[in-house]
Amino acid sequence: ADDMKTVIGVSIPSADHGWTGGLNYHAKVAAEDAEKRFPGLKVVVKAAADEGSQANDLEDFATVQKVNGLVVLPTNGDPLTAPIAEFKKKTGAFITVVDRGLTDKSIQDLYVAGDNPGMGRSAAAFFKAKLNGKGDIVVLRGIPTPIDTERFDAFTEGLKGTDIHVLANQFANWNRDDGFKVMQDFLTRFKHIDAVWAQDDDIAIGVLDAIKQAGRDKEMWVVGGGGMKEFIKKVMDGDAQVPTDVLYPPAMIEDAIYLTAMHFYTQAPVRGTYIVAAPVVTKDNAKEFYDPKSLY
Amino acid sequence: MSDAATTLGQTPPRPLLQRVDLRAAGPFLALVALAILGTIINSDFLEAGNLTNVVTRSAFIGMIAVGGTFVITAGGNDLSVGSMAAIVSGIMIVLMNWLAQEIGPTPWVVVIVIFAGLALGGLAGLLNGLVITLGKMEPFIVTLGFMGIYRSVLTYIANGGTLTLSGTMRTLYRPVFYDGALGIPYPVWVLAFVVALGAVVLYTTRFGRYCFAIGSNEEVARYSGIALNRVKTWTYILQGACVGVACDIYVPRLGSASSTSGLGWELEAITAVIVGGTALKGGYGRIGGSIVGALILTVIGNIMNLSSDVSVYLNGAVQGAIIIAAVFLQRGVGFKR
Amino acid sequence: MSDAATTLGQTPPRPLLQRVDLRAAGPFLALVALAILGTIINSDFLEAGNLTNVVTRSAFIGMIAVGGTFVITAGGNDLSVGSMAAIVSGIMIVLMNWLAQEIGPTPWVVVIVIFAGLALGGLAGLLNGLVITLGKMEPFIVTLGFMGIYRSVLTYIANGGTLTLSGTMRTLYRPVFYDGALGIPYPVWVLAFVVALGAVVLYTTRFGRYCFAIGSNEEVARYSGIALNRVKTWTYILQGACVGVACDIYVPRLGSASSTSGLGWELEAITAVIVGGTALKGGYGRIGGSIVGALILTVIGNIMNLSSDVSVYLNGAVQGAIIIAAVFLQRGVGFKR
Amino acid sequence: MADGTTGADAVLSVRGVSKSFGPVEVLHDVSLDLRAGEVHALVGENGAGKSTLTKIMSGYHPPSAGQVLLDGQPVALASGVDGERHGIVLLHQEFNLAEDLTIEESIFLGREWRRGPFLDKRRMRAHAAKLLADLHCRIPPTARIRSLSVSQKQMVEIAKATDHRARVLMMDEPTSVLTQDETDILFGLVAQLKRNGVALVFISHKLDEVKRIADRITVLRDGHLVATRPAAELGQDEIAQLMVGRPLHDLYPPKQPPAADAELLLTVHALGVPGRVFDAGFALRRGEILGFAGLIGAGRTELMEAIAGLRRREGGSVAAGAHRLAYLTEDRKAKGLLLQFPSRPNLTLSTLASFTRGPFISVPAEDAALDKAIKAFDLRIGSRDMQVGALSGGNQQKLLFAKVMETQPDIVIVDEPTRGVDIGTKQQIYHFIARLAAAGKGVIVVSSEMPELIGLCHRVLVMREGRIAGELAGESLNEEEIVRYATGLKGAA
Ligand SMILES: Nc1ncnc2c1ncn2[C@@H]1O[C@H](COP(=O)(O)OP(=O)(O)OP(=O)(O)O)[C@@H](O)[C@H]1O
Ligand SMILES: Nc1ncnc2c1ncn2[C@@H]1O[C@H](COP(=O)(O)OP(=O)(O)OP(=O)(O)O)[C@@H](O)[C@H]1O
Ligand SMILES: [Mg+2]
Ligand SMILES: [Mg+2]
Repeated sequence: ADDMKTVIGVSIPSADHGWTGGLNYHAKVAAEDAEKRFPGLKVVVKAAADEGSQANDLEDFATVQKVNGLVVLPTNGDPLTAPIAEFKKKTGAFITVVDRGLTDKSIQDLYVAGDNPGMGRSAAAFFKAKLNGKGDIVVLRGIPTPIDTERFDAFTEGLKGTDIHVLANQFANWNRDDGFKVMQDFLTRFKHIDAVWAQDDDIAIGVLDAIKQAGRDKEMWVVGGGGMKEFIKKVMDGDAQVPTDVLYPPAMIEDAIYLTAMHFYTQAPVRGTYIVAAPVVTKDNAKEFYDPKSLY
Repeated sequence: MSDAATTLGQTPPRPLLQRVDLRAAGPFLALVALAILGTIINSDFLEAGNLTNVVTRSAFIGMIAVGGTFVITAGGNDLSVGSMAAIVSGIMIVLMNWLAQEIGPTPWVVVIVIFAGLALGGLAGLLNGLVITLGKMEPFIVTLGFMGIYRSVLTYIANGGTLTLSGTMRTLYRPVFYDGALGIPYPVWVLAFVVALGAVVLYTTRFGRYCFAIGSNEEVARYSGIALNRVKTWTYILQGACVGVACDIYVPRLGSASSTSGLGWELEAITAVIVGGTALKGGYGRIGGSIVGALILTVIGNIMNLSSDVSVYLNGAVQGAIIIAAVFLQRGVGFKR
Repeated sequence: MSDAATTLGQTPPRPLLQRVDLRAAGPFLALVALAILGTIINSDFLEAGNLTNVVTRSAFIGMIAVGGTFVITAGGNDLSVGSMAAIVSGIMIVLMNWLAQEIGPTPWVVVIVIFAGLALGGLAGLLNGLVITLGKMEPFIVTLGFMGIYRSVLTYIANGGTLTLSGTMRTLYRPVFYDGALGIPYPVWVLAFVVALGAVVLYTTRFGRYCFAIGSNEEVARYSGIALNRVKTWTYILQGACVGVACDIYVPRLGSASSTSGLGWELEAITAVIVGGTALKGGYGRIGGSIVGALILTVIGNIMNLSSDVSVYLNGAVQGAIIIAAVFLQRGVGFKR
Repeated sequence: MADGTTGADAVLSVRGVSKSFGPVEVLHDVSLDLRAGEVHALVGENGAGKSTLTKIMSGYHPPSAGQVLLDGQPVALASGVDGERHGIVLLHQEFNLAEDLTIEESIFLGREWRRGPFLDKRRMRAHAAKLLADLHCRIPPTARIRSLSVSQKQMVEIAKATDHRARVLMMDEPTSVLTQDETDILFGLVAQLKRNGVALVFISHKLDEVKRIADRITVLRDGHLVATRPAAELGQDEIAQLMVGRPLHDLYPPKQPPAADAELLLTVHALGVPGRVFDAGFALRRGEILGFAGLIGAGRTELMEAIAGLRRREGGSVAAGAHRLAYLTEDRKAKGLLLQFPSRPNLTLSTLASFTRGPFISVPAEDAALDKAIKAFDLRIGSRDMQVGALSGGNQQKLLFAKVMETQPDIVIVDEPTRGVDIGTKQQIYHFIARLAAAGKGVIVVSSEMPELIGLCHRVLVMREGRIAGELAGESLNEEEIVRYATGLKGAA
């Protein structure tokens, strides 16, 4: 029915590092594509710098854009629970939550789940296997936020009972420059490092450059995270320094947008939890995940 | 009083009052222009619901900007307000959860915590003020330092995660942000009260006058027997108290605090104050202007959301351009040379 | 032979020369104290490799702070430098990739792009300067606006992602950051050159003298026949050019630019300038101090990474506290009252 | 050395007071008594220590040695505010006003009247208006200090100082920026205070004023008290000789008016400044010294600033050909000198281009210029590194004069050129101006000192309410005629 006008609001964090940059890109692409595919559909994408402005965007979705469906990737799950509940109360719209869980799960109609602790666990499992349960590693973390803490805690938990020592961990703000600086200092401080968990591909890029500069490429390998195409390529090519990457695709927002649109345009029941696969990329399966055209 | 020449042949002073009025009116005109722009882009802009949202949303920055007006008028600066908001909110939440356990989740807990927020803010301000005045240091540096300290301590308390209000307290406290009286949300009432109080203090008390004097010329103020350190410290305490009140209505909105709470508020608050016509170098301050400045910033964000013509990536560019244009507009009106 | 009371000539005397010297020496002493602290915490601090890293790392903020010293000395302020670095880097990368395709990946492309970086920075500075002087607007507001504009435009160009140098260009350009002469990395040479040039311009030329005069008292400068707008605009052009040079060595480091490039550099640069002893309100500027300020900031970060005693969550707090302490130390030395 | 003590019934005294700034002692062992109901004049060359002495007596400076006695008892005044609490009020030589405040705010700063917790603005405003009215000064109390001329600022300072109900009131060159009329008003006020038993100190370089008002006169030279005598015993020449240490002849150089057909250097036609100056026209010839007289706010400063291109003008034209024009501002603190900087950069600021070698400033060349200026204008700057703000008022003025002369102008406009300058240096400046004119330059002198205009100028224009009301030269150039035009008794209004 083309007289029916459906508006889906998409609220995501603004592009303040590589991963969110990819997220913004995929949201934009999916929005345009979905509008083409579903006649009468309008998708409005808004990016917010912090939880406060994301709450503002939700209010505006309700008041002025009058959306029927909401796809939200909360900057932070806890504080956005209340504004999303408020939004639901006001509009009765269909709500899809992506990646970061709300405190009150009853608000959401659909949950497209990324798995932050899972990311830490997979990485830990990989380290355990590759190092044979013994070695010295350093960890570079993101920004002090709940997501980062969940990943880090799961990672340390996963290493419990092994002889793998985390020599130090430090924030590198999901940022190449900081990855470079922190790694430089770790290299000064530790004369022997077996491996690095950089948690994020942006950080890993800086880390690799720092290692190269110090001429210690042979000594250690690096695990990033996210699924940036350069990294998948390196894994695919069998780069000894980059044995793996833990996938955490920002493209999950696309699935969320399509699923939400389908709720309005098809009879299929779209509800419940939809888990985005977050597999470990290895030399063998890398081809499946490599998309040279991807922006991230 | 201001007319024609007399005994000593003083020529009439240029319409001084008029000039001052224009300077004060500038921000209002810019706000009106923005409102017209908003209405053109999307007529929903003028809907009561939207306007209420906009004003409610301006409450946090608005209140902080009231405090900032004192600090800046007196020649200081406070970069720590955003982090201060984070730590005050965090401690309020911890306190509330603890009290709810100790004495049960009663409305009294809410009342106690509201006052605690005010006190905590004031205390943090006092700390800023004392270090600045007793240490004889540049406010920029001191408050920059505390900006790092406050946020970091919150992250530590929250263990890198989020501090969240327990369910019942959440329900009890929630209305403070979401409900209202006479059809006007409480945050707007609180904002109005803070603005009125701020205006009274700045314009009609000795303390307010001393802020102007110190900001204009510290030496003169000293030679007039004004206790510089005390007055300056009080501006920071006021600033802190305003942050505390902002937290009182911020906490029930999101019910939680994390290391990203209040991020960037310092820049927004200073921008609101300056857009409102207060002189960055001190000596001239406008409470009303600061609020209008906060509204202008919110309206810009709101307009960005009302239109879908601009690529999300260019949001920042459009906002930047509008801020410059708004200030240019008001300067054009106020300061003809 | 006295400190003169700025306004009234009434405060008790203080040996002027001595004070100025101490004021200039303060930041150096703070740096030395930090270095001692660093060595105590981890003796690796004094390793040649680490010291080289620290100085190289300070190059970006250091150069930008040199430009900032001019702007701030002349009573202005530039909040746009971080975003400017992002957009200049971005355009340099796009240009380099394009040229590599058009005329082939030769070293000439690197040379062209290096000059393009300088020119782009200067141009952005010119834009800042013209809007500020011709629009008669508060530099804070104008550069805040451009801060949003520049970064946003980069995000748009990069489509929200990252702009990356093509492989061959990366290899050609890489040595500019990673290699060196006489055992000293090129970035350090460039930094030294920029600092020396900055010091010569600020202390020994007419333009430099005018910066001090304008920052000290704009009216006096105007009545002395100084072309205020021209001089002020030039300070922003210089600031932009410094950002351009910083980009020239920033781009080869990681070979990419994204919306996070240069994030927060404005605050770091201003902090470096102020920690270095330049007066935030203008009229007194120290090039050497600004560099030392930049070094102090880097050393603080370095020390945090070299020690393991502090919870990572408290990093920010320790950094904040050290900045305050460093400034207190130098003020304590320089400004005994 | 002589001392100024009398023993009996002194309200405020100093005994053996010395003062050093760093290694330099600027006051040496001065003793002095101030008596109730008496005007005590302090005179001396620029930098003799007059201001420093009053600052010590009022608590702004602690003495390095010696004592301050109040009613015969030693007091240690902690600050100026402390002094005011004891009833000792100092009217500073330099303004002590914050530019952003209004007149009312300035007058009451630090001692505001309140009703409950609130400022009683209505009452304060009314009181401020009354104080101004007492001084025949009709500026609204809500006007900002920034918008006032220097003379108006001075009147505000006087209003503020006299409102303190002081026992001792010290006025440091209150009349240097006042015209004859305002000076008369001030003297009326002084007479009244005297009757009320206030002890007054009066500092001035205008010796006729000193003679007129003082009961006793103390002369300072190089920080030493040279003499304290009843005013009646001293003539002006004698005072001058005591001050300078040598007899003074020929204060004004002989007049050499230009030929009637001398080349026109500057022609101003129908010039206006919005709200301040209307339809001003005149011409200046080579070799001419043209004076401008008028009362406060007559618009002389605005007219000159408009001619110099420092102020927006409205209509009219200014034709100066290719001649270089320089303007010496009346407001040395706000517009003339960078107070935080030493003398050298101040001297060369407007002519820096001629002190550069290649792109660089030549410090030796600047130093040489400073040496020359020190000689030419008898500058006493102590150390060369001393900030200009610490110079004595007169020396600041001389430095400013030297700075403007550095531009080697063909046309020079000097606005209140001898403000606060001692009589010996005045003579030097007058002769300097005459030499300029003799060398074929054109000089415009704006001054509120009528003797100066009469003694120096070939021709004087009188301004009133923004218009040129009349022209005087030769025989008709005398005080009565000037006053007649200035007050509107004569000429077009
Ligand atoms: N704060 C200060 N620091 C250093 N020297 C000072 C200071 N104040 C005054 N002096 C010096 O003390 C001497 C006396 O200055 P003072 O201002 O008392 O002179 P004065 O008699 O008032 O001169 P004038 O007639 O020019 O006002 C001068 O040489 C002056 O440079
Ligand atoms: N809006 C205003 N309100 C009050 N005063 C003003 C205003 N605008 C200007 N004035 C001041 O009034 C003064 C008018 O006179 P001006 O100084 O030109 O006269 P003058 O003849 O040079 O006399 P003098 O310099 O002795 O005051 C100006 O200096 C100006 O600063
Ligand atoms: Mg004096
Ligand atoms: Mg005048």
